[in-house]
Amino acid sequence: METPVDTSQIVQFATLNDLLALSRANSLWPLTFGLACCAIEMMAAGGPRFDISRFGAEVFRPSPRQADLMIVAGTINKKMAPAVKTLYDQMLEPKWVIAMGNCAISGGPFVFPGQYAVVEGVDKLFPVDVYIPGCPPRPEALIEGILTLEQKLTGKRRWPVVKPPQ
Amino acid sequence: MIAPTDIPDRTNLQETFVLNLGPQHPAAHGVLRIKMTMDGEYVTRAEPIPGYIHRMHEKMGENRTWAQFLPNTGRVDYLSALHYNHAFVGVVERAARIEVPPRAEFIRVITSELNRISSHLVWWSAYLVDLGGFTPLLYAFDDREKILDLLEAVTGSRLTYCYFRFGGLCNDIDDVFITGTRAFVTQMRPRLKMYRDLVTDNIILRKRLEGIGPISAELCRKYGATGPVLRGAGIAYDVRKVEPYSVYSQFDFQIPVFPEGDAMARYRVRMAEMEQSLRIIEQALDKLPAGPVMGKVPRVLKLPAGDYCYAVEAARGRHMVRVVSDNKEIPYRVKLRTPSFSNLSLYQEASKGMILPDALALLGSLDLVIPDIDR
Amino acid sequence: MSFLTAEPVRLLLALVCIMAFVGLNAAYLVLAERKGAGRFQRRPGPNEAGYGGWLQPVADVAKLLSKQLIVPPGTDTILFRLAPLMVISPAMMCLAVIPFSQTLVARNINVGLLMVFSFGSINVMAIMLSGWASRNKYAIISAARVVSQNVAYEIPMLLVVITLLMVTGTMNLSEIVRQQAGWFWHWNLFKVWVNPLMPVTFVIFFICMLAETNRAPFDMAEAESELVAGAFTEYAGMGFGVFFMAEYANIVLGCSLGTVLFLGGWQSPFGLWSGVVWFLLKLYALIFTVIWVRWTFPRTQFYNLLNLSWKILIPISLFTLLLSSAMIKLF
Amino acid sequence: MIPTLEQLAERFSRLVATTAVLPQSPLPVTIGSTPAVAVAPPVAAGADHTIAPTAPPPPVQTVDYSLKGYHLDASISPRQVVLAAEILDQNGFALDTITGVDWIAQNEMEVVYDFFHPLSILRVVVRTRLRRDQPELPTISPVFPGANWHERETHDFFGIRFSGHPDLTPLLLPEDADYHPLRKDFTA
Repeated sequence: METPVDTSQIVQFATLNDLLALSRANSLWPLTFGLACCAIEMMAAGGPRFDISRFGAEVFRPSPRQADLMIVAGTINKKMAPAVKTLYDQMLEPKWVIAMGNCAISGGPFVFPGQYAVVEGVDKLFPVDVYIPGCPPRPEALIEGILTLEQKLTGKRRWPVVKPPQ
Repeated sequence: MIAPTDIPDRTNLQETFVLNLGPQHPAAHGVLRIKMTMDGEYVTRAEPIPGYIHRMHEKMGENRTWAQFLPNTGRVDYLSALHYNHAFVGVVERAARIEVPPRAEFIRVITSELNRISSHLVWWSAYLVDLGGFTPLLYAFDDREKILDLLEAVTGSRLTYCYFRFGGLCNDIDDVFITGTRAFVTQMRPRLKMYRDLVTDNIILRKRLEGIGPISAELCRKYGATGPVLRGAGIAYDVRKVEPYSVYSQFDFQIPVFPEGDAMARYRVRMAEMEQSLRIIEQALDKLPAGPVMGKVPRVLKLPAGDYCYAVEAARGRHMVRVVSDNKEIPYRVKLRTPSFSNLSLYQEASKGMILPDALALLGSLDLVIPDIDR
Repeated sequence: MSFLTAEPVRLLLALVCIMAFVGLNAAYLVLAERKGAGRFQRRPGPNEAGYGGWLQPVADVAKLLSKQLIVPPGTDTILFRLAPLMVISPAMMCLAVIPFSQTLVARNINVGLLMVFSFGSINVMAIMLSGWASRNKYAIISAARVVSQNVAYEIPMLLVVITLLMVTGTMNLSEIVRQQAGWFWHWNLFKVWVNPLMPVTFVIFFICMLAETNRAPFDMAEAESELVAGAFTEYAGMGFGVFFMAEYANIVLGCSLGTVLFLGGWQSPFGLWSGVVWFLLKLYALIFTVIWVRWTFPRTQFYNLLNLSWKILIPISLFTLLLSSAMIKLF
Repeated sequence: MIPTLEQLAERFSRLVATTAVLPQSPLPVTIGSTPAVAVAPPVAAGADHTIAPTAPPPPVQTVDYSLKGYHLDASISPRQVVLAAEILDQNGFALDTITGVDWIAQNEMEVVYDFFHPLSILRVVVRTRLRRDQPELPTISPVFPGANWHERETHDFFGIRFSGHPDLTPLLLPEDADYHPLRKDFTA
């Protein structure tokens, strides 16, 4: 029996793929989905001072079918976890996940011996592309997370990284 | 506008369906779930199902020292974190009989009132989004950023503050904060007037809200609803006046009361409260005494056995902390009585027979923060 | 080049042009809306994709085209796929009879106005189908709303147009524009000596146009905070993109119609240099107003919406109709 | 409408002095000690109070608001909570909260009802104690409909059953939760 040929090595749409990646990176529509405190900072990131619309990411879609990006902004508890998983499954490929805040990364401050309610990190449920630490992260951090995700898609960094002065 | 009495009684019809609103829904303000039994667009029964963001705050209280629980309070109702800080430090100070320097109390009032304004601004913007007007959100967040700049400079965080300490504050305020706050107060007054002219007096908004979701004072009492919900029903109940805590008794301010009990009354209460908060901030800045901001606190804090209560007026209503101590370093029991919990519990009764958009207008007018319900 | 004048070729060319016009307009009106919203809300709006954000629609369309295509389980597959086509094609058909200038009209027919209104009504059915086919409760509520809303607003709209027809005496859109030649007071909007309520009819027309295109403050179909995404909740990728495009195509159509009927079409306001530029200027001014209204007002409540139509707009438009006929009879 | 503290204290003293319960009370007898006054002593009485009190403090006492945060502290029998709620309802009180405390050392559960008056500064705490292995008491949700959710929450966290409650399903915990996390012997 022949092994199937890996066509991706033979047939490539390099330019088209690059263009698609560029398009997707410039049009990340997030799901309107706030869980807790971080959701307020997510709203603030859409506000006039930070304005994620500059990167084409302000089109918050309430329906998971139309969203490309799930920003998990807040604590996920065990009652909520099936709903979050369903939302992720309802989103269509290609889709990305940003874990915003410590709770979404690891359960954050709500993890202690004997805890009974919190899912310790959204990556226990589905794969995560970018983690944004903070409790809650500042809106700038969310923008940085989106830029990082764009870098992951296109391989190029949109703005040079600003190194904080030592 | 259709008065609720015009709506035919449809509760006995059989052709209903269940609309599962949430836990992810734009009007749910987070993860509230409402199981709505609908007859067409009429809501025959709306049962809120909270618990999707239950974060074990009360269990955590029994797992850590008094001081270690303080950051948790800022995350219960993240929009009015300082009030929750205040309630918890208040109950510990009451139990341990810690004296708080007057300067600290004044700064607590100033920062709390700033926090109240920012909380109401978020409510206002989110409510207008519920009602389909998106632009006010951006204006309100613009103003809110100014408050956050001020508060961030003294507290170190933008949202989930942990600024108050047992016996005082962790930082004193500086002149930059004082001048900045004064500038903010003068900036905010014309903005509030602009919001009144542009949004509150808009005919579409008034038609949308007037007479919608009537909640009587008796219903509020039976369900323990407080805050703007109760004041929008005509009862001048405000913990700052009725059970004065901190130095609130030294200020001259009014409690906005609107007797109509509809969504518009609750709306107007909150808009008027922002103006009153500005007044309090101005007076507190004028009267601000000099001195230390931290009192004498024992190194190892043990509360005498017994139970203690402390109530504050949070942005959403009466917030009470009840702690039970057994003379140890960690609390025996911490109970957080949160306003959103009681305010939401009357929703099932108040929303009967409304149509869906009105039911959501009522839900938004209760000003819910979901972790505040679920804790 | 004589084959270009052959009628079928000309028609084909015109159709391609219209499709390009609708497509480009839809894409760039979305950008204009997003940039405009940014202006109204004190923020820059999309400005990173390309110079000043000009490539934003390209990115959006490419992304939507490359999204996974699904038909959710339990839906009516045929209707689900048909609905987006049905919503966009009537708008394109209607643009075929809109005269952009004296010569720039795909098909100058005598019953142009009638055709616009008959095709325009298909739009409602398409949204209803999408709501029905989606097998989603929010979608079906939205579909029911759209139908009652459109039925309610079709009536005052038609009454207003009949009033206008009495004044013009023709259904040929080019002819209607030609009658408005001269200075701007010859536009139907200002013909107060024919009917003193002419400006009122234009306002009614504009309100009805907003309601018919499901734009804020009458966006009952896609009431985000109530019905998630309304009839389009289950649509993804380009299926949703087509609905998005159709919304803007319908706005273009409605505003074109308003321009032709009331604002003198391609006629310049002072009788000189008439041409397509004037048509586009008036068209985009109207579209800008539509965007402006959306970002200024909150959504109306559904019953207020119906009350507005049945209790206010229809009586007023009936009165204007009566007045118009009386004035024409008397003078 | 606004009662004075003395009137209330007197009214509650009369309540605890009797063994009156609601005649239609559906509560099965679960309490060990029959006379109502002799229910287990309240926890919080004074500053000198310890966990194992030597002399039981009076069941109804007025306390210093500035020290405790409430004015009247009434310890009553579990079967009298509906009567107590009715007294407070008639006097215009509103329900603040209901909560439980797990006194595992004494093998008891305490249920604490907080009330506030919307028109005056008057806070009343009503508390009652139950046997830990059989925590059951009547619901006050017919008197205060708002108690519905508070009782469901208390049932979630402590497993205290409120007999006659219309819907004692988990409120904050998942629908299928069978654990009571705020019990002191709870392990995840």
